[in-house]
Amino acid sequence: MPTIKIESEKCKGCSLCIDVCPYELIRQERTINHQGYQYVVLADPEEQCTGCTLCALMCPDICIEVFK
Amino acid sequence: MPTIKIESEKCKGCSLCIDVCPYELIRQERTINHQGYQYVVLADPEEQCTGCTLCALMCPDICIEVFK
Amino acid sequence: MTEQKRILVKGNEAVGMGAIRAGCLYYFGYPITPQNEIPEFMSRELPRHDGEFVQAESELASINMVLGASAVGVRSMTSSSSPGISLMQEGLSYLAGQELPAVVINVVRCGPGLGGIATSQGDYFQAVKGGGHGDYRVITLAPASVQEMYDHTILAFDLADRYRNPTMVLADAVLGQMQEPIFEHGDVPPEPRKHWTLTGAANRPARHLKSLYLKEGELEAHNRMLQEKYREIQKHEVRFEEYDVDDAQLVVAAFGTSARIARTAVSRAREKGLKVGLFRPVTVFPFPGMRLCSLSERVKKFLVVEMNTGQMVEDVRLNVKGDTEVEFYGRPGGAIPTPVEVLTQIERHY
Amino acid sequence: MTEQKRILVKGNEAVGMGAIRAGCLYYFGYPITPQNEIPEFMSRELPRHDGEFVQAESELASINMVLGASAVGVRSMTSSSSPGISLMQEGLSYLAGQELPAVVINVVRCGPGLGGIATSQGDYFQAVKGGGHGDYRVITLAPASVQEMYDHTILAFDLADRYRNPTMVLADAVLGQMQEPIFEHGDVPPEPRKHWTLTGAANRPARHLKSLYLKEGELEAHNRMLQEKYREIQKHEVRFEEYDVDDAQLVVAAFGTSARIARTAVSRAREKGLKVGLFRPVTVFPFPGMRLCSLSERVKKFLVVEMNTGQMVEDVRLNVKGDTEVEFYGRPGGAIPTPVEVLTQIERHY
Amino acid sequence: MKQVFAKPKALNDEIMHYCPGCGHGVAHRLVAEALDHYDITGRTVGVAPVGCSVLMYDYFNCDIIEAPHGRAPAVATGMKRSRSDLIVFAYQGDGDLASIGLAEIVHAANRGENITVIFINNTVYGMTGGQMAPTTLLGQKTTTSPYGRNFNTDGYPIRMAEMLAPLEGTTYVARMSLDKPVNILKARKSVFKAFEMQINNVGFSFVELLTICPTNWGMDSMESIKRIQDEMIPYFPLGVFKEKETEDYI
Amino acid sequence: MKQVFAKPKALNDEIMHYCPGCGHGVAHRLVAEALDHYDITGRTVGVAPVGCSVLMYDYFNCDIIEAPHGRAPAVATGMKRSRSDLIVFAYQGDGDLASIGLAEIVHAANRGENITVIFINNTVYGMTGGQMAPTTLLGQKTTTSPYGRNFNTDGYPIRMAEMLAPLEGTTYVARMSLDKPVNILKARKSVFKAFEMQINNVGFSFVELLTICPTNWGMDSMESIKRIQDEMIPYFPLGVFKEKETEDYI
Amino acid sequence: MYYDVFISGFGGQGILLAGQLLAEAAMEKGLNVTFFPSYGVEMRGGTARCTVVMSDNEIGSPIVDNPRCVIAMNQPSLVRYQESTPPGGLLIVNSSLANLDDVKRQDIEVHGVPMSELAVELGNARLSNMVALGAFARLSGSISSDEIAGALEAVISERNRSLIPLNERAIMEGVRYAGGK
Amino acid sequence: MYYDVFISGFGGQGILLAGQLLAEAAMEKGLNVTFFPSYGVEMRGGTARCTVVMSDNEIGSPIVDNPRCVIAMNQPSLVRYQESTPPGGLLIVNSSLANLDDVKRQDIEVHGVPMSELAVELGNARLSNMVALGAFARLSGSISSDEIAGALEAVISERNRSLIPLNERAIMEGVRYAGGK
Ligand SMILES: Cc1ncc(C[n+]2csc(CCOP(=O)(O)OP(=O)(O)O)c2C)c(N)n1
Ligand SMILES: Cc1ncc(C[n+]2csc(CCOP(=O)(O)OP(=O)(O)O)c2C)c(N)n1
Ligand code: SF4
Ligand code: SF4
Ligand code: SF4
Ligand code: SF4
Ligand code: SF4
Ligand code: SF4
Ligand SMILES: [Mg+2]
Ligand SMILES: [Mg+2]
Repeated sequence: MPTIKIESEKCKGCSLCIDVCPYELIRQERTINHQGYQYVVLADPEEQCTGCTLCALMCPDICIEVFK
Repeated sequence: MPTIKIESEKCKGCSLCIDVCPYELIRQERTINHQGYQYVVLADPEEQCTGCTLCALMCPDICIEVFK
Repeated sequence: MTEQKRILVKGNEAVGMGAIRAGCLYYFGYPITPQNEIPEFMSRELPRHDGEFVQAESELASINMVLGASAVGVRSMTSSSSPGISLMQEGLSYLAGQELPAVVINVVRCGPGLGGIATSQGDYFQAVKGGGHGDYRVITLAPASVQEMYDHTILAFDLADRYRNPTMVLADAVLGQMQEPIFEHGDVPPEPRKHWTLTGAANRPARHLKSLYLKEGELEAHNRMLQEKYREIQKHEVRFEEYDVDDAQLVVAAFGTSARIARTAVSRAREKGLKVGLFRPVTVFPFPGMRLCSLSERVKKFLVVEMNTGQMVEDVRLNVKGDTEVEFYGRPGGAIPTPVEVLTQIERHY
Repeated sequence: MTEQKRILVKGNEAVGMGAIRAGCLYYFGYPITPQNEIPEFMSRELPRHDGEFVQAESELASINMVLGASAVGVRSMTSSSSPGISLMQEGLSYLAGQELPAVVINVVRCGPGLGGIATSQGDYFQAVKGGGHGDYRVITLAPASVQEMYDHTILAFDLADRYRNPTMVLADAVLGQMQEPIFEHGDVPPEPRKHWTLTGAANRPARHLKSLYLKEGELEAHNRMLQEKYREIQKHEVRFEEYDVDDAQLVVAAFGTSARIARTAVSRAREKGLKVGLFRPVTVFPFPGMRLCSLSERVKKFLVVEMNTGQMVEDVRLNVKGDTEVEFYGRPGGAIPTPVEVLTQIERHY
Repeated sequence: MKQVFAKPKALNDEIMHYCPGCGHGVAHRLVAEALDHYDITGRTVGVAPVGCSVLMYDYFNCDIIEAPHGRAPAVATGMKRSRSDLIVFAYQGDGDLASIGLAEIVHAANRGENITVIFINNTVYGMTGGQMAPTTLLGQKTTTSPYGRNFNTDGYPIRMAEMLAPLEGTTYVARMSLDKPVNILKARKSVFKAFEMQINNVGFSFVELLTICPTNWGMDSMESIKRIQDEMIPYFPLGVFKEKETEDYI
Repeated sequence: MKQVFAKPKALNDEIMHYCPGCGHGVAHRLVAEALDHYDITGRTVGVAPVGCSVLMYDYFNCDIIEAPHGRAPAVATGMKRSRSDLIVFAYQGDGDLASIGLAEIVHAANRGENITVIFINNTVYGMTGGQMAPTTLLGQKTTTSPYGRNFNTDGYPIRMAEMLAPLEGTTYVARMSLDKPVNILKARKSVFKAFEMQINNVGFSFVELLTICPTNWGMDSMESIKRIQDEMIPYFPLGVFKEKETEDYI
Repeated sequence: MYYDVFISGFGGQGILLAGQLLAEAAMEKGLNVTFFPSYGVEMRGGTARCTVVMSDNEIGSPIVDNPRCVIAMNQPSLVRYQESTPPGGLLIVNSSLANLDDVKRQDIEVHGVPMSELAVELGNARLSNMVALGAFARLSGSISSDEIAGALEAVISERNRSLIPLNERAIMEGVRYAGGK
Repeated sequence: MYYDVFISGFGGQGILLAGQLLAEAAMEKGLNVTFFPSYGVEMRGGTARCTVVMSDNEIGSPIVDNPRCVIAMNQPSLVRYQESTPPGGLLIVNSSLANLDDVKRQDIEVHGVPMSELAVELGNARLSNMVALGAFARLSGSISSDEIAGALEAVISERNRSLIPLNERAIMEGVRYAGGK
């Protein structure tokens, strides 16, 4: 089943991935990482991710890997 | 009667005026001026000059005045 | 003058305020840390004063825009930091050669090369010996507080016009970035009438401003005239400050931010009973060498403190009496000596 | 080596010949009088040696092309004259900061500004004190003959590579334009292996060449390392020449063309029975200060002769013993002192 | 399960110092992907500009040199002329390339240096804190155009791709945008093409990338992306402005 | 008898130092005629370049300053911004303007500085003794392109009028030739127009003039004139590349 | 009188504003004062730092290696700067974002104040800088919270004037938490 | 042995070639020698000048204020440089282009040689420089005309080799006119 892996310590919480996911699968945490940013996580890992890579394409910090 | 006046001390003998005169009225002297150049003169002041200013237009050293 | 209010401003902004107070309405510059607040201030303020702010395409362009503005008679300036000032060296040599007044602010950062944006005094040689080509001098002021960032900018315009010579305010990142209370004051010497400016040759013969002299002997004469002017400047414009030098056995010599730090160290040394003083050149060209020379008749030792690997120390050595010892303590590359460090050096050399 | 033929060449061409002999096949430069024969020579010769001649769009571009070429490990050079060298000051500071070898020829002309194309030694300060920003040094050679234009160019490549530092040949218009007989020789020290060049990170970690150091203390450490290197250079690379100094009461100190003129004057003084010698720094950074210092224990007076308003004289003063008198005679702005003039000065100060 | 998107090998694992959302990250990735694709990391040398991307040597796995502000094309020229077997690319911001370094980029392009230049147009001086760039749009407020860029005093936003394309020396000139996945994919193709040109010794290749600088635009990332679409692309049209065929040259 | 051709008043009576036939002379005359025509000599400031025309201050009757090599547009900008009532023109050679000073000319043009630039294209560095200029034609032998300019190593002759015309900041851009009387008359018109633009506060105006340098071309004057016609004009086409109407602006 | 304080945290926490306010207050009190912000490239990483020195004498360096007081507004600041204050110095930690367990120093006075939480309770997380200043006033004794509050007007921009009372309350909250006025 | 000579004339008169030939000859004779040409902007006006210094000692300055010999190849050179040679010095004038009546010096040796006319008689006005060198050899005694002629091969370019005999003849013509060998 397609899924993504987000390296939360690298994430800067820019939310570009959130906006681009067609299924709104990514959401921002309220807690912050060591860099001081509210990182994002895959909200619903079991379900709809199609592995379309759109989120990864947008991510400027290359914290998203996509598996299919 | 149209004519030109050439300041021979300014002339550098580049001959641009010679070539452009439709009546071939200008010729170069064999003697040199104080700058060391063989200056040009109006060959035949009495005759055909039409005051067309072509020679003066070409002269880079502005040594030609034209009267008409 | 009525009692004035102190206001808290950043060193870089104090430069802008001083410039406008001095009647400088034309600013040409290119961004570089740590002096960006100068162009930013000018871009905000000059339109309100009917002046012009031009962000030049480079420091090369900046200095040459200043050259043009100066030629038509207005007060104008540029500012930059070390790498940008290096790019202005050809222009500075032209300004000096053409005897054009201009004010250049160098908020020095650490080098060489890209280096860093922390503070430094590594551009002393460039400023006072002439980083450009040929024999010329740039009048160079070395402020040590935000108040002086303001005052020296005004003074720089005055000196530049008076001597028709480029004048530099040699600050550093600490002075540019820090905020301190200052008094704004109104006493600006009047701008001299300029009889040499290019303002159109109506009703007078055409004027030329140039540094090219091709006829035999002309350029030598021009150089000698310039040197004569520099001697005049050395005679009349030396400025310095002294603390506790009267009975001092050891005198710390330092300019700019280093002098502030040294001042604290000297006070602490005095508290410990050491006879120590501070000598602070306010102008670094002209360098207060005569005063140092006469001090050296009495003072046993000088300790020069700089935020570099040793530059002003040469000017100190050149001016003190032959056998006076001159020690050096320096921190290059963005490091700032602390008062404690300087005190340790004082104790070591006392 | 077999007996060689002398050939009559122009100083500027000798530079080109020396460079190619030293294995420099990459030349980047921009025309300027009085050094045009260098790029012209290179544009003719380098294609025949499978090298590259690039006429850069400016001196700024030239020095940065050299920076690039140096980074990939080849020997490369640029040449210019005073205003063009001013434009290279930022680049020189970067080269020094990045520890890149590079050879820069300055065929000095007279300034300041556009000045003129006659000869001068007005760029001494710029070369040896650092006209760019920050604390750095440029190894600087001062040839005094066409033979040395050739030899020093080769030496410059050697020193540049050995110390990973920009190296300048500080010539002047006379040396660039005159022709003298020279020997071409084959003894060029081998080019060292370079373990730091950017040649692709195949089979090794990636390398970076930079002068930016942002982490605390890094840039200071980098600066201290550079200073350590400059001290090494001062220890090992000082070169000078002396004539008749052994019993001299007065020693003339001069470099480059001035030294040649002074040499004639000194001979004439000797003919008149005056005990006069000549001290000629061959390297001006590192400056032969130690030798001057020990000379000053015996010599009563130094007379410094320069084609400027007094620059090397400061280095002489800084190095001689405290009470040694140092006199100066200078001709700026393209004027060349004659042997008679110098002799008159010698007699005056003897 | 197969990994269909991974960090390119030409980038290492450092956390980049860029601000959240900053376009330099995606631009770096595209360049790194090209190095991976053509397997040239081991013979590539990059030239870092002065600008926010000056630290790019901390991220790429290839050799990199730092150039003085604006001089990357001259540095790249020096490298490529001396070692034509190397792949040399310069990576420059809009202040670096279009302002102080204008003479160097135009002349490197005009000489047809066989190098690749990646040009990051974010309409602002990022590193120095948001001053006006040559590409700053009319009306845009920056710290040195506090009342908005005004053509009367500040001139016009400069279009570099259009300036370079007509030069005889250029072989590939394109402007792309990093505002959305489809454009990022197109930009990727362009960056690849640009390197391919160099690998084939065709000559000077140039890709301009429109990117965001949320920090200095005073916007969040999403607003910034919208600004590219609403304001930048209309003034800086996307497309390939020039593409010489390899055969034209061989 | 009436004098129908006279030395313009804006020039003095000095013998110019130019070589026999040199195009600078005619170019000077055209500028001077414009100053006479608009009666602006008394409020004009010229900026002399570094190049053979550096001594132009010895010939013109207006105030003149010497700019460092290539920086005339920056100097002119500083003047005009500070004293907008002055008429400011820069006079530059091809080495000065198109090589070292490229960034300055493009940015002054792009900012739309209200100045006039006269650009003397003689395809060579005259003053320094005949080195290759950015405008040197392919195949042309110069002292630094001894085997003829080769596009592989030296790049292409640069066309400045074409580069500046598309910039939004320029209002009048033309290229004219001084090879024969009819073209000189056209050039005169162009130079007049360029000054008129500035007088009317319309913005940046630019006239490129193709001229001869017999000395460094190694030809006599007549051969040189023929070279303009046979070689230069085909590569550097004549014409007005841009002319904004005054009304567009006011 | 001489006092120096170093404030460090994330960008966006209002570090520079806090420092400026303190400097302004010290000036209005008639002291000499210097305020030195971090600047330039350092800001990219999202950190902010500044130093304020107050004295009734001339002030030497505006940058201080060993400030009498360090205010660490986040975890990285705590880790990085706890070493800089000298023995007997003062360390004020924003315990909402930094872990007091990571304090290694035994020879200094350490105070944890949950600045972010207190600020959120006051209605705006961005008030944590004011809470910090309140605590600083209370603990350092170098300047009073009233003096700080009195300088708000000079530092807060025109259009945010209405927020002054809220800022005052945050300052008082810091005072209160740190041990009451 | 020390000798210095200054040659001046119009561009195109072969001034620099003459100087170079002299320098080459001196070198081949085993002397030290310097040749210094005028250069750059000075050339624009159409003048050419050079200085040659020959010596069996090390040579100081290659530029000389008071050369032992001045060769004035045209009128402006005569006017401008007759003053520079010291008392007892030598002035050789191209009397075809310079008016001997304009010689003001009484304290030097002056020789007029109609170099241009002699050259034209030899078939080429451009040979006047060689005529000048011949006269110089004869009058200065510093170097022989054979030594000068012997250096022609090194100085004249490949494709002009055939002109060497003509040049030699011009040198001899100069010698002859100046008083015979
Ligand atoms: C000679 C010189 N001038 C100015 C600077 C300061 N400076 C550093 S980066 C920069 C501009 C950065 O803007 P840009 O090129 O657009 O890159 P960005 O940061 O936006 O990616 C400037 C002006 C410098 N380092 N050197
Ligand atoms: C910084 C600097 N670099 C180089 C020079 C040397 N230089 C003087 S004029 C010139 C070029 C002249 O060519 P051009 O601009 O075409 O003018 P022209 O003489 O042909 O009219 C050069 C390179 C200089 N004076 N300053
Ligand atoms: S890969 Fe596609 S579907 Fe999956 S999280 Fe990313 S954007 Fe959403
Ligand atoms: S795009 Fe990347 S950095 Fe931005 S929020 Fe998503 S994962 Fe984090
Ligand atoms: S005016 Fe015309 S006709 Fe008269 S001389 Fe000149 S070109 Fe000939
Ligand atoms: S064009 Fe002028 S300079 Fe040339 S020959 Fe004729 S008059 Fe003389
Ligand atoms: S300032 Fe702008 S360009 Fe620089 S890192 Fe931040 S977002 Fe990127
Ligand atoms: S060298 Fe060329 S441009 Fe210069 S004056 Fe002579 S002909 Fe004119
Ligand atoms: Mg940018
Ligand atoms: Mg030209």
